[in-house]
Amino acid sequence: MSSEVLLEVKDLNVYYRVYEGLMHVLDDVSFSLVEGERLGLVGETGCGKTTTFRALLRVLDSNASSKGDILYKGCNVNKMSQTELLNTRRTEMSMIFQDPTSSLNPVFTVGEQISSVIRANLQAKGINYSENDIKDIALKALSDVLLPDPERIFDSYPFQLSGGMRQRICIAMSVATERKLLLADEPGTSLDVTIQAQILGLLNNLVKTTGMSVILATHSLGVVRETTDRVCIMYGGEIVEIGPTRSLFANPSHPYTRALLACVPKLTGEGIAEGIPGEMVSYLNPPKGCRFQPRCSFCNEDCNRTKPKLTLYEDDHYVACHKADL
Amino acid sequence: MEIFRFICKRTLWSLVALVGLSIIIFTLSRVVPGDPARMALGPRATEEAVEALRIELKLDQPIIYQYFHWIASVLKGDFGLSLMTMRSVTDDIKIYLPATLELVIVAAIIQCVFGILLGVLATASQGSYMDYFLRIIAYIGVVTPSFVFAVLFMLLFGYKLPILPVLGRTSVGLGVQPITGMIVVDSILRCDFPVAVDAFVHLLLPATALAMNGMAQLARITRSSMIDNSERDYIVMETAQGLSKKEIFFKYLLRPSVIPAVSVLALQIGALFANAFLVESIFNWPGLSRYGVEAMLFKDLNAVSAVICIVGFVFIIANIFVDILVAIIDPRVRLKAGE
Amino acid sequence: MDIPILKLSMLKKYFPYKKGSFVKAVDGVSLEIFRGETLGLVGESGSGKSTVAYTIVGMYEPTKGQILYNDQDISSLYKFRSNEIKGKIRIVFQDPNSSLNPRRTIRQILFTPLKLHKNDRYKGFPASPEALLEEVGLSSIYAYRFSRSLSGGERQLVAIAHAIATNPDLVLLDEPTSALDVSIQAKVINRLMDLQNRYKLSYLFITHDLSLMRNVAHRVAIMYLGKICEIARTKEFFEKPLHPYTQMLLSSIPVVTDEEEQLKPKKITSRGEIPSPVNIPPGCSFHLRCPFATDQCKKLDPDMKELEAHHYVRCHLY
Amino acid sequence: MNDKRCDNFGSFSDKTRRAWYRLSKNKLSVVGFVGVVVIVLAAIFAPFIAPYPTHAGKVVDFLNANQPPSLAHLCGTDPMGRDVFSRIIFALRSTLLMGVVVLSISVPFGTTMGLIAGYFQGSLIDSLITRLTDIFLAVPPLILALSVAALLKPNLMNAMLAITITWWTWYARLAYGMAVTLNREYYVRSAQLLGASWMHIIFKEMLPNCLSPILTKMTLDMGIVIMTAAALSFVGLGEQPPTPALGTMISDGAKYMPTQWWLTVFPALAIMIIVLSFNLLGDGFRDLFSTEEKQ
Repeated sequence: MSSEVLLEVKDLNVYYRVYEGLMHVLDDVSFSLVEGERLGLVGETGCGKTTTFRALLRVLDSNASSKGDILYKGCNVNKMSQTELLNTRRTEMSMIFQDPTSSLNPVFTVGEQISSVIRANLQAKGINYSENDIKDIALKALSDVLLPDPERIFDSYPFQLSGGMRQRICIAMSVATERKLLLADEPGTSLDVTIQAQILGLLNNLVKTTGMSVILATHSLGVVRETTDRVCIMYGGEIVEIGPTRSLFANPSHPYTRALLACVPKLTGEGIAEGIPGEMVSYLNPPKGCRFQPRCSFCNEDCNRTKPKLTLYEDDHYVACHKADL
Repeated sequence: MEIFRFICKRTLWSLVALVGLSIIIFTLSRVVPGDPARMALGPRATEEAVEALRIELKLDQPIIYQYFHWIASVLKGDFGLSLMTMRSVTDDIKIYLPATLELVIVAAIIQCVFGILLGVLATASQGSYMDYFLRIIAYIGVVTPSFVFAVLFMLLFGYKLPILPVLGRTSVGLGVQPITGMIVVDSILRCDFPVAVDAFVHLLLPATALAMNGMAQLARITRSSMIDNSERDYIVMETAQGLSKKEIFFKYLLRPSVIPAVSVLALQIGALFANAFLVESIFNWPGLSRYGVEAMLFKDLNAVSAVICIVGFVFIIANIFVDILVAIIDPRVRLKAGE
Repeated sequence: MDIPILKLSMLKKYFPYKKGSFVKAVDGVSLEIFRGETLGLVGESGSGKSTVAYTIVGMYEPTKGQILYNDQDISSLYKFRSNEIKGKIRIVFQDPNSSLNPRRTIRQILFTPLKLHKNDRYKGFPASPEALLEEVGLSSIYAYRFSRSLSGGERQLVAIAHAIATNPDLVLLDEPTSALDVSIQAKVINRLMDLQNRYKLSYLFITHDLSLMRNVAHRVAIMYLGKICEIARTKEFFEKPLHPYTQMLLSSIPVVTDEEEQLKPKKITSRGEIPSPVNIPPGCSFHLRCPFATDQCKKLDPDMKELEAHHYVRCHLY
Repeated sequence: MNDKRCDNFGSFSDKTRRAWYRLSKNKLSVVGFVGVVVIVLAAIFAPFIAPYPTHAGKVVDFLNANQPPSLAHLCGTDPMGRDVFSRIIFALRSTLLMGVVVLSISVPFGTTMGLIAGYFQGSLIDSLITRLTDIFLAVPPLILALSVAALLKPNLMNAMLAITITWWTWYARLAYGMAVTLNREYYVRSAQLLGASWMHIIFKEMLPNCLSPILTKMTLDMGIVIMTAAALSFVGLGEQPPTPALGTMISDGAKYMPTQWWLTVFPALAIMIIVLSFNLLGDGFRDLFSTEEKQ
């Protein structure tokens, strides 16, 4: 595994202009990813995981604006021309959307949709192809994700398939042609645990065999613990803690991470923690200091006034908290 | 297939509804004060003549008997005698229906093609002056009754800017031996192209006046459904996968977005028939609808009932046609109906 | 031993499907729930767990079998039940957005059960919408709000208040927290446990989350394709899962600590998908996904066996 | 709890205020609102606004006949010498009355029928109501209204009756569809399981959730009813002369085209403006409710 930096995100800010005003959703998000690495992005509903992904690919909604540097192989995605951007999307990065049902076009067959993606990719690489080649690649991709009877699925419409199959199709679409970076948004988490385990296993295998890098966004701490090398914990549009998976789970240091871990029901049956008081931050007027401060039991004047920066806590493990040492 | 069972079932129920409607119209027409026989013959006819006509029209029998008698003859293709023209209603309809069909079909094509086209154009230029301009046009189209369009077109094109003919189906002296009764079709079939062109030019104004409402509606529906759909996950996903803007817009966005527009077509074809009632009389178009209005004002019950039945029947056919069209575009309807 | 509050015996619910075939959503379920107990009913989507709950409250009429409430047969649609029974068995639905009417204030919503079940409450039971809100830990200010201005967790708490307003014996919880984040889920669950202690409520807790059941339930039952495959007291259930399906479920759970990792069965991994309940495979319905399936499993549906005290399994392996 | 600051959030008066605020943000719907208010006021105070109030009746003034628009006669005069502008103002009365009467009968009736049929989906009462609506929808509404109006005596009352008979079915359909969807909502099920009566469920649980689409449709429909009414009077089946009606004015004026264009153009414009105002307002309502739904 080479340790070349593939993606570096520096001070990414995303704003949504909504009816009530300006929502400051992502606030100075910075992280980086080396080739072949599996990074987890964890947080609760509305913490900005999907927004981060969409910003990386520049597919934010029309009312959103994004500032900051997204350096992919040294090129800034936010400053790319349309053709460069198109090529990056076609050959470098790809994203698996959260909801496999709504992210497949309902009135086209799976085959048509996956073929379009492959065609775009081959065009971008300047490879000559025939329609038969495309179908072969598509069928191979479908069988790669362990779908039974790829020929039949190729000619099916999304609504004729189960949720698990749709999720596999979304993955197949992203890995049908070689990509360097896969952005997986809650893969399988809307499905049953047994299916989720299969999907995650599948993703892991794909990553191992192709050497792809993955960023996995999920709300489930268990999922990242089992499938990633490094983890970012997000709260309210900020990264509050980032570190190698083992050390982060062994030694959670941000109060939010700790509280979140305590809330997860354990198989060992030690009861349920009280939960985190209060509500998710309002992006319309977020607190001036630390965004978690209104819900934090350790907060003091300092947290109220200044925003904590990510600081080294232990080996490669960073925390954004004034009271992390406690 | 499921979809055919679905369409058959719906058609059957529509026919039942049509029979129900005929009962209502029939009852209403018989309980309304006024003696149809007397009205047909005028105030100066003798009492004997009126009585004779009453017996001929079976007006002396109980209502239920009259109804079943009427239905029985309708099933044989006989709508009875028109009191207005004193001819068989069936013969009248044979003359007038093709003219209306021709008009409505051309109007339907105009509104469909231009409505969806304008909707697409407005979406493509969303936010620009073009978009605003098209939206204003669409607003005007929606809020103006088609008979107002007809009158205004007549004023504008017939008198102020006389570039298009405004009255009748053809210029005086031109004509063609009928096959279908639709002059454009007939003249093409008979290879009489000057007449075809002339007849088509005569069609343009009334058809456009008729189509304006529906066209504006379609444009608005198409635009709003395209804009709604363009924020959907699947479009974002396709963008993220690097498909070209053109492919996304014309393939992946257009097809799901025209479904709501196509679904309202049946209603719109009905509205075309209804508005033809007024537009035909303005443009002096010898069609079924003008005949219907005249029959209504004359209280010619046989003719009115016949016109309503025919329109109801055409409406059913339009519904079947649109159901099939939607099934072709939308696989969910095609493969899932009936579940 | 005392009489169960609710007893299901061989409950079946079939829905007619195309051309004479049936969806066998519930296919012979027998259960008992005792006073003050939480029974966890766990299964994947399509296992028929929600149908069980809907049949108990009378939204569906059982095709076969009996529902006994305090030894009284109530196997009928809700329309044919007495008002008292309707108040004694209540249900909390999964979706917090749809369980509260968006056009009525919280006060109006909570007032309906209070008005309809005036006589079922004893003295000292919260009798006003405000009191009910405080009972579930919400401020009484919420009474004059609409559900739209509440967060998901708060909505679900209001739904719970609505359910306990009639002073029920049994509350069916149909995935009450599956739409919520863990930090919110913790709050709601704690409130539910409080209420159970205070009013001796019995819960039938329907969920797909086994780890949650480890911490909440007294007994756990696993359902697969309309049938119960294993049922046991929580401790035994997790320490000694017997049915291969239970083991597969446990091994699929993503966990956050090493101690938990120890508890996961190692020798089985997830494979296959749950078949459609229209064509349930013959024999043991799990045999298609089971690594230990034998010829016998393909032909013969196993019976429920009591292997240890209160630990029942439906599998040919034992 | 620390939410003292949003005590009022979501309460009724606050909702109305927010709704009005949002509606007022959409400039076009404000135009529509102002238009509707002006039209309604003009209709109510017609005798005070119209420059020649007597011209609404049987007045003949051949000296001033057929005059083109001028300061004295804003929209010209007709062959009888009557002021077209005054007649348009008076015609607003029957036009609006038509819309109000038709909708205030057909909307409550249709909605109730639809909700009942939808709530008892699959029962006998459902099929009865559904088949009944099917009958009225078997031909386009305008044609049905024309025939009914023609069979009865031609006057304003019968025109209203004819349109009402055809109109309620649309609301029955709309309410039916919504009731069927609402049947699946947990709060409706929960009320059933609680033992609430069907009256309670239909009128307290379902109806409030149908109001916004129905209100939107009503506003938009006001325009369509007015268009239909104009069509009826265009063929002579509405308000009878000498009382002015917009449709009649257009059809009479069409005879004098193209020289006396003002006889048709101004009544036509009047119809367009009325319908446009109601449409803009209706669209504003729709946007308002749909953003409300989204949140």
